[in-house]
Amino acid sequence: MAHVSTLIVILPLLGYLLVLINGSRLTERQIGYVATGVVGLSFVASVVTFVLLLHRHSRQVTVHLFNWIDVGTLHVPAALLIDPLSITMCLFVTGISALIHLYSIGYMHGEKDYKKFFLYLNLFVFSMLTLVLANNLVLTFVGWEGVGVCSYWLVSYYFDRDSASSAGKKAFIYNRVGDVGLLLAMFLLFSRTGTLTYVGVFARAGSLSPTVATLVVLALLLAATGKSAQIPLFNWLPDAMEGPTPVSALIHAATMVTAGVYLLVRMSPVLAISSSGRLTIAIIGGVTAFVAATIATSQKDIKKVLAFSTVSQIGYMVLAVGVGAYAAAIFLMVSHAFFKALLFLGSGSVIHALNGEQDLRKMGALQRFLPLTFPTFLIGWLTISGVPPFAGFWSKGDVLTNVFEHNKILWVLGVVTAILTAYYMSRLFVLTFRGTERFREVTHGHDPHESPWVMTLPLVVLAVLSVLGGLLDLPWIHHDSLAGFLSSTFGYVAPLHAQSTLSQYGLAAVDVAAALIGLAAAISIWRSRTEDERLTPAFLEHVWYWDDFYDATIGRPLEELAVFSDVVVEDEVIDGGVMGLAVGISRSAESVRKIQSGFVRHYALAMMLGTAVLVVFLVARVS
Amino acid sequence: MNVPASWYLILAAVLFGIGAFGLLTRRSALIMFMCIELMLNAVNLTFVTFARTLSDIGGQATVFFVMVVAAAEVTVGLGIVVAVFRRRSSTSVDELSELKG
Amino acid sequence: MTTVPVVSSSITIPSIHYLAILPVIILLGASVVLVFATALVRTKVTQFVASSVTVAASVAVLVVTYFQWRCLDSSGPSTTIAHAIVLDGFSVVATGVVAVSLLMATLVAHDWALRERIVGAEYQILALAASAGAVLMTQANDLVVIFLGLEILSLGLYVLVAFDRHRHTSAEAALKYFLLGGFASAIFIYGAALVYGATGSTNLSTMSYFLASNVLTHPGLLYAGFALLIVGFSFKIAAVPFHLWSPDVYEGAPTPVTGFMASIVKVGAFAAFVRVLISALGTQIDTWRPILWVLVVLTTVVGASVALLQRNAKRMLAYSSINHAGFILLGIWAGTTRGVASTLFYIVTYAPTVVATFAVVTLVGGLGDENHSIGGYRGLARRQPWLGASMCVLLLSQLGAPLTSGFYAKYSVLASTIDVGGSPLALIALLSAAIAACFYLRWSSALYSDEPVEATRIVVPLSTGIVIGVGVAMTLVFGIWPGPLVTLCQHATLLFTP
Amino acid sequence: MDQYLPILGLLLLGVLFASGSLVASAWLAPHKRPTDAKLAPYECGIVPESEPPQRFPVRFYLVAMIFVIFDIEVVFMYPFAVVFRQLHVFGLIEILTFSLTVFAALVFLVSEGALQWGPVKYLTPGMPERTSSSTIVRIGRDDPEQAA
Repeated sequence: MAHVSTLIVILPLLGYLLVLINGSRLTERQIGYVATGVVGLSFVASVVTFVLLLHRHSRQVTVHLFNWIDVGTLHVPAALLIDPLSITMCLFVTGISALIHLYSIGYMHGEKDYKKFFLYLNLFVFSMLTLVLANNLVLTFVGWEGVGVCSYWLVSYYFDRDSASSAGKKAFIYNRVGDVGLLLAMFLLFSRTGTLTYVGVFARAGSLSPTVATLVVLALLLAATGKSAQIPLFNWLPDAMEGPTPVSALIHAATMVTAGVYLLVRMSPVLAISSSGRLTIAIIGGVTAFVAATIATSQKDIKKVLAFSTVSQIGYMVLAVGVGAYAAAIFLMVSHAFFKALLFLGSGSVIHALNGEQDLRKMGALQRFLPLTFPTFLIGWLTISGVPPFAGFWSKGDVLTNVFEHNKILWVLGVVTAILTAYYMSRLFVLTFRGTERFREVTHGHDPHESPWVMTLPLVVLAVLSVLGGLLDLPWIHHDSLAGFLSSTFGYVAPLHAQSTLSQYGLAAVDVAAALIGLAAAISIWRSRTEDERLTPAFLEHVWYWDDFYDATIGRPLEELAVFSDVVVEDEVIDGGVMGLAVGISRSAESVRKIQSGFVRHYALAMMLGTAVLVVFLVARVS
Repeated sequence: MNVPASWYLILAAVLFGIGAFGLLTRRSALIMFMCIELMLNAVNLTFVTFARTLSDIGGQATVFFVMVVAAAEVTVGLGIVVAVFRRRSSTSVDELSELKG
Repeated sequence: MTTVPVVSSSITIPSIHYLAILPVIILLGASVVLVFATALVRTKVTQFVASSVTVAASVAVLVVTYFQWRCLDSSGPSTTIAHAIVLDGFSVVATGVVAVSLLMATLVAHDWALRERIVGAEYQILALAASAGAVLMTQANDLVVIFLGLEILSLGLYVLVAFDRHRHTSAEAALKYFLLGGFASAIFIYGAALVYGATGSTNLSTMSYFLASNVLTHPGLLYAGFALLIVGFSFKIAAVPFHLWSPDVYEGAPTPVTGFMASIVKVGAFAAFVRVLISALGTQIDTWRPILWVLVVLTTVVGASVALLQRNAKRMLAYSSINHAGFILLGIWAGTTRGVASTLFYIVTYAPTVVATFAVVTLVGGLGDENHSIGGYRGLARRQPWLGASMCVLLLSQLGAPLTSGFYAKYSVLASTIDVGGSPLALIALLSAAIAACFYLRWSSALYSDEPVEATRIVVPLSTGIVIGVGVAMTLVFGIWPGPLVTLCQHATLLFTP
Repeated sequence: MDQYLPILGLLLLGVLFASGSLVASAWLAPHKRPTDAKLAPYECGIVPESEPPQRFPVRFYLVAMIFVIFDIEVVFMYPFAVVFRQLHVFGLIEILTFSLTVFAALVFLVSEGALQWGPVKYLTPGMPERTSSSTIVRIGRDDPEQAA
């Protein structure tokens, strides 16, 4: 088991190295297949590990690789923690990564930096798996930074476009702000518990005072808001759509952005101690879900809509974490990975067909031309809208049920968000596939064509998964499904008040109603129009003027400070000081250097003087 | 007649000092060698004296090693002087100051 | 005067633990074999044969150190030959470092000798003998044995420094080194004699026992003695103000010899220094600490700041090594187990780095070994990315940049200093490192300068290439993953017997 | 402690005198360095291109060096001779090893030609085959490789 689980992590790295070293000798196709193959094998290894874990009595295995850091009392091993949570993450991360790698072979065909793309992608998978499988926070942090930097590279993939390179920088900087949170949490935990391994921290979590626990939770939340694009650090994600679409699907929808949620779930025993911390998490999640959903209703770019939708869905997950429904959060994470990857890849297929056009206003009536993309996208649309019996209905329902028990206000917010979700997705769907043809200008009059099989195969697989994903965790078999499997890894699950079956059905009915209201509204409104100023207010289109707010409150003052530092501090204070110091050192060094005259007798004299001083000093001590 | 051990020690110290003094003041590499030899022999005298006051054979045995080391140093040193002299035709160390700074 | 009875009735031959002295036997044996071969074989012994023998000897020593370590694990540290030689973790690790330095330096010198058309096995004979001296120093448990090791090491190096007959600076450097070295040796052994007089023994264990169980009413003799011992060691490790020989000698010596000397002398001298100060004079820590304090301050600051003014690569590295010596002294100053472990770690990581650095300098020096201005490095990394990047890594390691072994080495000595309340000292050392960073960075950025410079492509011969590669690899591996080596060094000091 | 004061005194004296003389020479010496013309052996005439050769009997030094080393090595024979019966076989092996090492040095010296009197021969580095013996043989025989 140790070997197999090590393989999960090593294989993508191996692929990376293979392509790195042999890249110039391999053809484009070979590079693609090597990169896809290793991730596929990694998925197989995950499955094997999963099966082995199922048959074990103790479902928590630490695979020690080597001692990494031994400094004083800090002992950080490079070790993997295999438990239900990490293996669940592994399964869907490797699985979806393999599909998206396959898709990329077709999508990226003919790109200039084809090799670079797969290098980064493999490195990303390696980092993500490190993040997920690490048995301590430091190693998780390595993975955390690894996925961050891969995301940066991939967002700026078309770095000769200004917008892409600045989007990359934006993503990186927002993430850095979040990283501070993770570091702070690590420092706090280490100073209080003296260890950074998860098992060790959890064992001593009970000794943390509520204040410290709350601080840790807030720091972790900061980290999560950065990586998972939550308020207040959410606006990097839409810009990150500058990257190639497979990247958006893999990193900015399915895997990396859920890392924040994973971290919070992973640290659930610490979360358990701080109820105020959890409430903060829930509020952040709920508000993000709502705000992002409102913004998504007014975007004109197909990928931007999906990006805000991702933010909104992750908001749901964070909300679930906040109310202690960890299993529900993971359930939504997995099913979201299926349908959001599907939607992104579907949109990628559309964009591919339209020669790179992303504007919803220039699409329409594509149903006829994309015989495979259309039905799969349809499934994705229904799933995310929460129409039964697709996966989205079950997972979102699970979250909302849990929220209902804890906080009615947040539940109302969640339901409103659900309506909005159904609304903006339907708008997207209708504008893309129905209505009138508006794309002729982009395609120069030609008919759009369906994508090759490497691109459509992942679509089909993901569509099937979206349909059947609900089976993972049906409400009436919680204990024998995902939730039961995972429950051992959560130190604490918020107590469930036994709910009557009736109220459960009632809640489900509300969910269905919300989905249908949204669908109906969007279809009736957008069937006949493509633009409407009233329905897409500038306030929403400009993301609540969030960027402008940051620009005015943080960006400008910082820039002024930077100018001041550059002109005054740097030139006069620092340069002056350093130069002064340097000149001083050089002068005194010059005089020392004079002793180095080249004459042996001077050297001997210096030695003799030194000896004499030493002897006199010591003899003086005696008397 | 019984000469106190301290006299020997003082003699050794004086010899050592003369050696060190010579090393600092003489210019000829050969004489500087001799000074080093003188210092080593002063050490030998010290060792022997202490060996006697402590009634310990170890100090005397050490003298053998020091002597051999001194001889080996002379040999190597002379070799180097010869190498230098072949180029410079002088054994004055003051002319060797190309390496400095 | 009555005659001293020299003949006792019976002599008990001290027991000899051959495994302990096997490294010295191998190195000296290989040296003697090469002497015979040179003398008896009618044709000159080729460089290939001589280097092979040397490499084989150093590999053999490495294998022996492995068995020594095993032996230590099973039966613990021990002394042998009337307690004159000690076999403990510290000596084993230091011996291993000497062997690695010899191995790497020999490979560099091999290509250098072929380039400079040097015939005969003299270089290898002397290098082997000098290494034997260094190993002896690491194992010595007696001042006289330390002195012998020191002399064997130094005598070999004096000749090696003079090895380049085409440059007269080589002979000049050798004469300077020899005169000052002889002076320092005399001071050292005089110190040993005075300590002998004060404590009644030259054996370190006996001395330590004596000092622990007796209170000296007149410690003047002892203090004068160990002041002189400290001077002797300070000369060897080039601590300011006893450092003046080192820049001249580093510059004058043939470059591979400089690299060899920089690593091996540091290993031997520091190992013996640690043993004398910590295990023999550990009880006198309050007396020698202030001395070391001053030495560290002078050594780090002077080394770093004078290096700023240098334009010659070898001279600059000489001052840089003076700066490093100051850092290594920090670990001894701390005087704790952790300090000793960090000293050992510093030595272990510094030795291969410096050999590899001088390997690059040897290549850049070109035929005649004279092209050593820093200007010669401009744009090296643009012309030859691998060579330039290697040099850059090696320099950054000496600077103490994170992810290189130099970082952890510096960190651990500073940490052990702060542990025992030496924050001001650590701060001064850090400041010196900041000064030193200037010239390391200047040099590294010169490597990547894109000014067009007319330069011929440097051919990297195989074995020198291997040495550079290994040096860089060790620098990076121990930098990214210092754990095992740290554990080894700590383990080595656990076995360290006072 | 009093008895060591002379050491200190002498050390200080040495330091003072040495530094004093250096300082004094710097102060008192005429600051004008002799010009090249003044240093030249002849005030007029041809400028000598190289220093006049001095007598420096290298061979003398060489033999002196060799003598010193062998002379001193023998010092170890005396203590050995005194107690060799008590040392038994171990002592014999020990002294044989020692002798062998010293002998190696001697053989080396002989092979380098250090003990040959006669005209000094310069071994030119870079041309290993061209020693006097090989040169002589090459004149006498046609096959230098075989001779070497």
